Amino acid sequence: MIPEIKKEIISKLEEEHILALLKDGKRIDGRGLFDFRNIEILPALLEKAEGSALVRLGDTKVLVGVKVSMAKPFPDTPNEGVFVVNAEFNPLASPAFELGPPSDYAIEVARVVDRAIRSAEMIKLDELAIIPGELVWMINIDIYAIDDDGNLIDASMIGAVAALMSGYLPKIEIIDEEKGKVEVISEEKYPIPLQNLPITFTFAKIRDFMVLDPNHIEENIMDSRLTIALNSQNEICAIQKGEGGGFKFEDIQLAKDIVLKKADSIRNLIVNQLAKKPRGEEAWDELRRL
Amino acid sequence: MIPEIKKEIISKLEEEHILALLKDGKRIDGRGLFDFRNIEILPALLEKAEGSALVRLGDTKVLVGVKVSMAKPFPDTPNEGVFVVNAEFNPLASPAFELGPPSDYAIEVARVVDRAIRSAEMIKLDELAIIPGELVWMINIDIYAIDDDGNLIDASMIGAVAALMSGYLPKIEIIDEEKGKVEVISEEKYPIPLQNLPITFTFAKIRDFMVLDPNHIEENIMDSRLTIALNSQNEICAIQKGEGGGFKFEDIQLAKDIVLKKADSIRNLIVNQLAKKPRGEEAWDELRRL
Amino acid sequence: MIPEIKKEIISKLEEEHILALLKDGKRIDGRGLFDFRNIEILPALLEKAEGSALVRLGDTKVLVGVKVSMAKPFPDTPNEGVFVVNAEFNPLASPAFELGPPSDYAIEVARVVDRAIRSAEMIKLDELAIIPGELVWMINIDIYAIDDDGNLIDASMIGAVAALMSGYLPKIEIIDEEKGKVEVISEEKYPIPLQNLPITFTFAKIRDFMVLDPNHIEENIMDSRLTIALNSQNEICAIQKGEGGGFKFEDIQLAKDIVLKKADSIRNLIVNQLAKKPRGEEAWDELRRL
Amino acid sequence: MAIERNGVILIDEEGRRSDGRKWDELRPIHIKVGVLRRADGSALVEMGKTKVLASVYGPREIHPRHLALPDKAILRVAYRMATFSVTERKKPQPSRREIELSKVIKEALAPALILDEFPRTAIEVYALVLQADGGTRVASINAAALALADAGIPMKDLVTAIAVGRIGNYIVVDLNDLEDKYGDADMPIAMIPVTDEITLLQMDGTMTPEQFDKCLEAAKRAILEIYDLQKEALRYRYLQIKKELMEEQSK
Amino acid sequence: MAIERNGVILIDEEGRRSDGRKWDELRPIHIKVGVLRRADGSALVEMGKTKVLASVYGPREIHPRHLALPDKAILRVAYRMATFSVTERKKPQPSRREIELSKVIKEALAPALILDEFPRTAIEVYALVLQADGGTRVASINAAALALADAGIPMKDLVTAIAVGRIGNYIVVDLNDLEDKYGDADMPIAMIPVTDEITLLQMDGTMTPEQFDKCLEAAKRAILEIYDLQKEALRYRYLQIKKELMEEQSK
Amino acid sequence: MAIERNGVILIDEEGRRSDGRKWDELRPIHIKVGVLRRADGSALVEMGKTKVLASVYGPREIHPRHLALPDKAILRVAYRMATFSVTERKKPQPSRREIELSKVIKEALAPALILDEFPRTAIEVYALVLQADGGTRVASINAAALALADAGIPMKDLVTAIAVGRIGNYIVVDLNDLEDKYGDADMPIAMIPVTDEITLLQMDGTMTPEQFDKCLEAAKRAILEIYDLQKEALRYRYLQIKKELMEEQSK
Repeated sequence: MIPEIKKEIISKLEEEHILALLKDGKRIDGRGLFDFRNIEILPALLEKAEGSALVRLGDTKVLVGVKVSMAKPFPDTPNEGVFVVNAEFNPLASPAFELGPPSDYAIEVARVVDRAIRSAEMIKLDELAIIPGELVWMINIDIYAIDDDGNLIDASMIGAVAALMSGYLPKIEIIDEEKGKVEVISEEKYPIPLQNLPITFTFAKIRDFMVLDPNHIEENIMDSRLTIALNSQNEICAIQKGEGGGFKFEDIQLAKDIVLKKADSIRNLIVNQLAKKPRGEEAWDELRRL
Repeated sequence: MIPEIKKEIISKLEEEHILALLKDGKRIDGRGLFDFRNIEILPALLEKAEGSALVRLGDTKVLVGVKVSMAKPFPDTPNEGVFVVNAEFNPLASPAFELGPPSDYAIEVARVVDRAIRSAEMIKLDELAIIPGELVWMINIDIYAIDDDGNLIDASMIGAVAALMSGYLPKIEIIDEEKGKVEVISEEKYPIPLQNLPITFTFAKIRDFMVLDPNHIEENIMDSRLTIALNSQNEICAIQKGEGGGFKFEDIQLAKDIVLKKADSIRNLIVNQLAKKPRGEEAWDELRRL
Repeated sequence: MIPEIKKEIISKLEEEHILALLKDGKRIDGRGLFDFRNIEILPALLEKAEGSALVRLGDTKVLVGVKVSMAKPFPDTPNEGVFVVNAEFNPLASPAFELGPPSDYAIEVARVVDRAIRSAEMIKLDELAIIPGELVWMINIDIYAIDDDGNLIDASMIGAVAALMSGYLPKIEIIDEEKGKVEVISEEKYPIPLQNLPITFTFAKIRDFMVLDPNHIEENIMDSRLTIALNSQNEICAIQKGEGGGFKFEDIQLAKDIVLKKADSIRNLIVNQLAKKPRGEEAWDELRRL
Repeated sequence: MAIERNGVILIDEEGRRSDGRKWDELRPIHIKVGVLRRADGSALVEMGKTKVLASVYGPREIHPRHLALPDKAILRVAYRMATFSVTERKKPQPSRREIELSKVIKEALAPALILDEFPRTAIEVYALVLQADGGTRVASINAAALALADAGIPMKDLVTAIAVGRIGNYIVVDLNDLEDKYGDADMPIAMIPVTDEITLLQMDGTMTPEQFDKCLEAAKRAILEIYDLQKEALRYRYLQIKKELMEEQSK
Repeated sequence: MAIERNGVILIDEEGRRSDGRKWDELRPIHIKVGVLRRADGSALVEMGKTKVLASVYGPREIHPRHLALPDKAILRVAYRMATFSVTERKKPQPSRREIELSKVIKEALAPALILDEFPRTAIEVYALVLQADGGTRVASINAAALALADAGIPMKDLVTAIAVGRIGNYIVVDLNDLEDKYGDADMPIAMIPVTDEITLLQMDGTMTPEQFDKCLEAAKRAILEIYDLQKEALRYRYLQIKKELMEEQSK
Repeated sequence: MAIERNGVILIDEEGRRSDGRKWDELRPIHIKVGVLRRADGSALVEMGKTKVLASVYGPREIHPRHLALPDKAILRVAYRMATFSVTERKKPQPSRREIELSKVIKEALAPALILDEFPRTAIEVYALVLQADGGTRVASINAAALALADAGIPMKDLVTAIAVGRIGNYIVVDLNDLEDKYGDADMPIAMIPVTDEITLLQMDGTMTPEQFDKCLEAAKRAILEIYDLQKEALRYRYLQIKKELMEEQSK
């Protein structure tokens, strides 16, 4: 059976303090109920990954790397590329994480990010065929939790889209179509073909209160979790309810309304940071100052 | 090291009661020492499996599915098909079963069923070649324990042969023998080529008594277990002694005699049920009434 | 996380006895500080392995088998054969060993042996190509600990080189270079192409004392371990420090000096034993007398 | 106008679905509680060709013990598909999908359970998909809730689940496999009918906010329909037990 | 009339087997007890070219502890083949065959052990096949029984095992690999000689009931032969220990 | 005379290395302590393009409990490479190399720790290589030692590590990936600077005894250089904490 996710023990006093604040519409870190923490993106900071991004969401940090390689297509989609999302939530990021195969939580987060990207058709998979039916690009999106101060889902989502948007494919030449031989023209590269920018919003329900972007103390006392993903057209492109509590219909309506209100600004923020932030070793200069 | 199979605790009183009955040649469920429980077979009840059977042996229930696919033959038998027997004894069926990789008990049962089918040459493997040396039919026989009220071996064996006998192969056309390309002609199908009908008989030894087809309470207090398989010619085609006790020579002679006496009627029962029972969704109608 | 290697409890008294002896330059088994225990090699004693050796180092016993097979080369070395060293330290050899995947200790030993063979370029990998780019010889060197009375590293190293030196490759004929088809000409064989003979020397540091070839009681109280490998030119070709203590610079210099002094005699001993020892079933005659 | 996806007509010109149903029509549902002898509780749920069997054990001892909680029982759920439940044989080892669904099914059931009556124990649910034709997770929830009730685990209420979705402009209820694969959105939902709480909510594909609202409404109606069938099956089970007990006493 | 299978002559015109033996002739058997220093008990058994080494540890503490039994020791057995014991390299991970054989070997040994003297402990047996030429499970049982005795585990008696089989109308004893692979039936048996109990019995291939009876008889004779060799090896081991002890005392 | 290996010029005619460094020149090193919020201690170490993040937890409870030691804490270390830290994607499952390096890194750190202050507990170190360009194990040791200090684990001193090696007749310090792969010898070393103890020493490739001595000397000099950077980073961290505390008090 799947083990329970370990929760840290939050003192009864601290819990009551948080609840008292919530009653006044306040949060322990001073935010409003539906404010995101500060979002900071350092894209393309890794040299050996074809795409990468370090995302800070408050004190939560996630590093996402994109690796591309050539692979056989799936038999039912012979002319489409393939992408795989994987999340590694290891002890680096939290005392609650363990070594070993991915926990059910890590698998859940990876699959939510995967579904949002897939439903939004963010990646133009049909432009990833190299030799139709024989060889296609395979894109591995690996999410590493670095510091879990809550809401790894949204941080992972931003990291995944930022890593894809900062990523590239190497230029290749087909040597022998029959035998499926190709050659990489090193140095030359072009962007990963993308057409949408899905984002997620994760809410925590704590007793009768809803908050957006919970930090890890809030996560420790939350009853349930709701993630809504929107594509660039502001259509809902993925939903995931998590944790062992429930939501009322009104909760979900409220969440939906907030999400629709905030989507454009978050999407702009991502695009702007990707445009203006330093890359490569210079990103590390910035990182050291953080 | 391999963990011990967990046995349930049967009260000392219940054990003494069973032993007292056995002394009078009686069993707790009213059967004679060498009676099988009621056998009920629902064949071909699953739509996505090429063969299937639900077997009830008293309250013991086993569901067996046969899936066929195309595979490369083994290098040493290039013109023969392949079959694999696998048993999943999961917590559905018994509080003693656990999640995870198959227990040594599940592996043992699968291998006994495999040996009986193989030794009896039930499946005509040489008729399963598609392109000799290149492509053959692979038959997966998967046994799921559904409710373990004892004697999973015989229930699994009946389930496996019934699923095979109710099963089919899709008709295929060879498109390109060189490249090993074939096409399935959907809708058209023909029976899996079979030539024998092996059956097993499992005995429990409880102190000085032998009983056939033990229920799970008897299994919990048995000292050892003996399974004898017979092919259609009533030759012995597999034997398996199990559990941590021993058998006397006379015990084995007795078991052999009983088996030879009962084989034909059990084999007839299987053939008859396969002939008369409803299939597909109608089988479920019957199942719901059980 | 990786579990600690279990150490046996050595009584405080025994430990003090060993330390008192060491102060006088003596060891519990009567050896001098830098003496190897008796080395005995029975090569080529296994019929189904292409190479094999049983090594006794005092009461430590290791059995190494070499299996050769044909495989695809690595893409970056298309014209070179491949070798893999694996160590199985199972409960046969020691109460401290457990079933299951290789422990970190077994992996460490296998990798040290691998590095010494690789750095010394013992195996002429470029002579192991069969069809360049398509098919090469793959050599599996499997080390089984049989009885761990200490210093499995040096015993494993001697076993690996002896098994390789006693080993052979079957003669093959290329049937179809295009399709990569070859045929084994049974009976005909030739030696594995080798060009060097690496050996290792393992020291234990116990408080302020250094000893060569520690037995298992010494290993149980040692603070740290140092292995130095030399190739036939008496160049250092691998080093491994192990266990949770440290070495002074002088310790390492001392070890280096001893190693350089002893290398030739150990190498001769291996060569001599390989030349004079019985093989096959006769090796077993000798083994039974040991 | 018919709606076609990947060469399959999902909605025909009369607005009928691939299996002839109307947009909000459920497949034939069969429910039987107490189908297994050895489990503490069990149920078989059939939603059309989707067939799921669930069993429950507990409250019982936990291994390893450090997973136990001092103030309540833990709930463990495993959702598995039989190797032969799908067209291509599934490998017996749990896939990432099965692991995720085990988690969300657990979290869909947990809010209905009163877990603090049995501290330091585990309640274990196992759901096996015998045949998959869309909606296996919601059928598993419907079966598991009944198996929990059958096992006598104290609950606020049952949990009831349904998948709704979108095909073009059509909202459809109780998706079959074809609709799940080729439709435009799929949204499984579970609720505790008596408290009106949503305990499972997932979605993939795309929906406008308006379509989403329609889906929620349609789901709620379907859930109440299924809830009645669940209660009926439970009542039948209790009558059966009562009959058996009376027969035993009269012996 | 010679008997040929897959191009191999298993029985020649004079009724001799592929390695020249008569139908009921054992291969040369070598047994040595106490061959390992670190194990609590050990034995090397060679039956022709089949060579097996067994070691025993215990009674000792069990991990994880909930596997312990309050009234007796548990027996754990692992049977493994060395990667190089067979023609094609075996992968080190245990195969299903190795897992099954570990189980039946355990159940063949258990009836001879007096396990209730050491409650809450484990007795662990490890058998490694160094070279496989048929009969590895029976050689493992013969070795393991001696290793248990060498470790001082209280036993009713040794356990002794042999494989018998059928080639055409011939009953053959102590099958080698060729006979095992191409013969018509293979039946490994283990007994506790002193109580006449059969503790392992497996079969594959086919036999008439009459052939089966003949096999049982032949097996029993062979087992008594091997039992004598086992006892002799144990006696030799005890003499050796006694000698060592006396040498130590005389120092 | 330039030195070329596999078509790569490792040492040019002026004795400069592939990245322009002199034989004993370190790459730019950046160290930051206390970079993670949730870990008890953490550090980021960059040695050129090699970037490693280390976190420390503990002392804390051990599971399973029988691994605990009655007289001291146990140290557990996991060294892992991010899948995207290397040119070809690494699979997430730990390789044999990662398991060996976890072991030797643990044994490099252990001698500096005072473990007997926390019996029955575990101190856990996790090092993740974000980008690999040679010297990942020594960067991991440098980072882990600082993370341990940051976590307040009592230590005799830091541990400091460097890789030295040989290219032809040149001894080179702080090897990059090219030098590691194509050079003639690679020797990672760790020391406790204050006690002059060597706690990690590995080597592959070949060296004469004289070259080995020169490597040791060069390593020692480099280690003292890095040690200063480590201490400076720790000092900076303490000032930062002090500042934060004062700011908090003045609120």
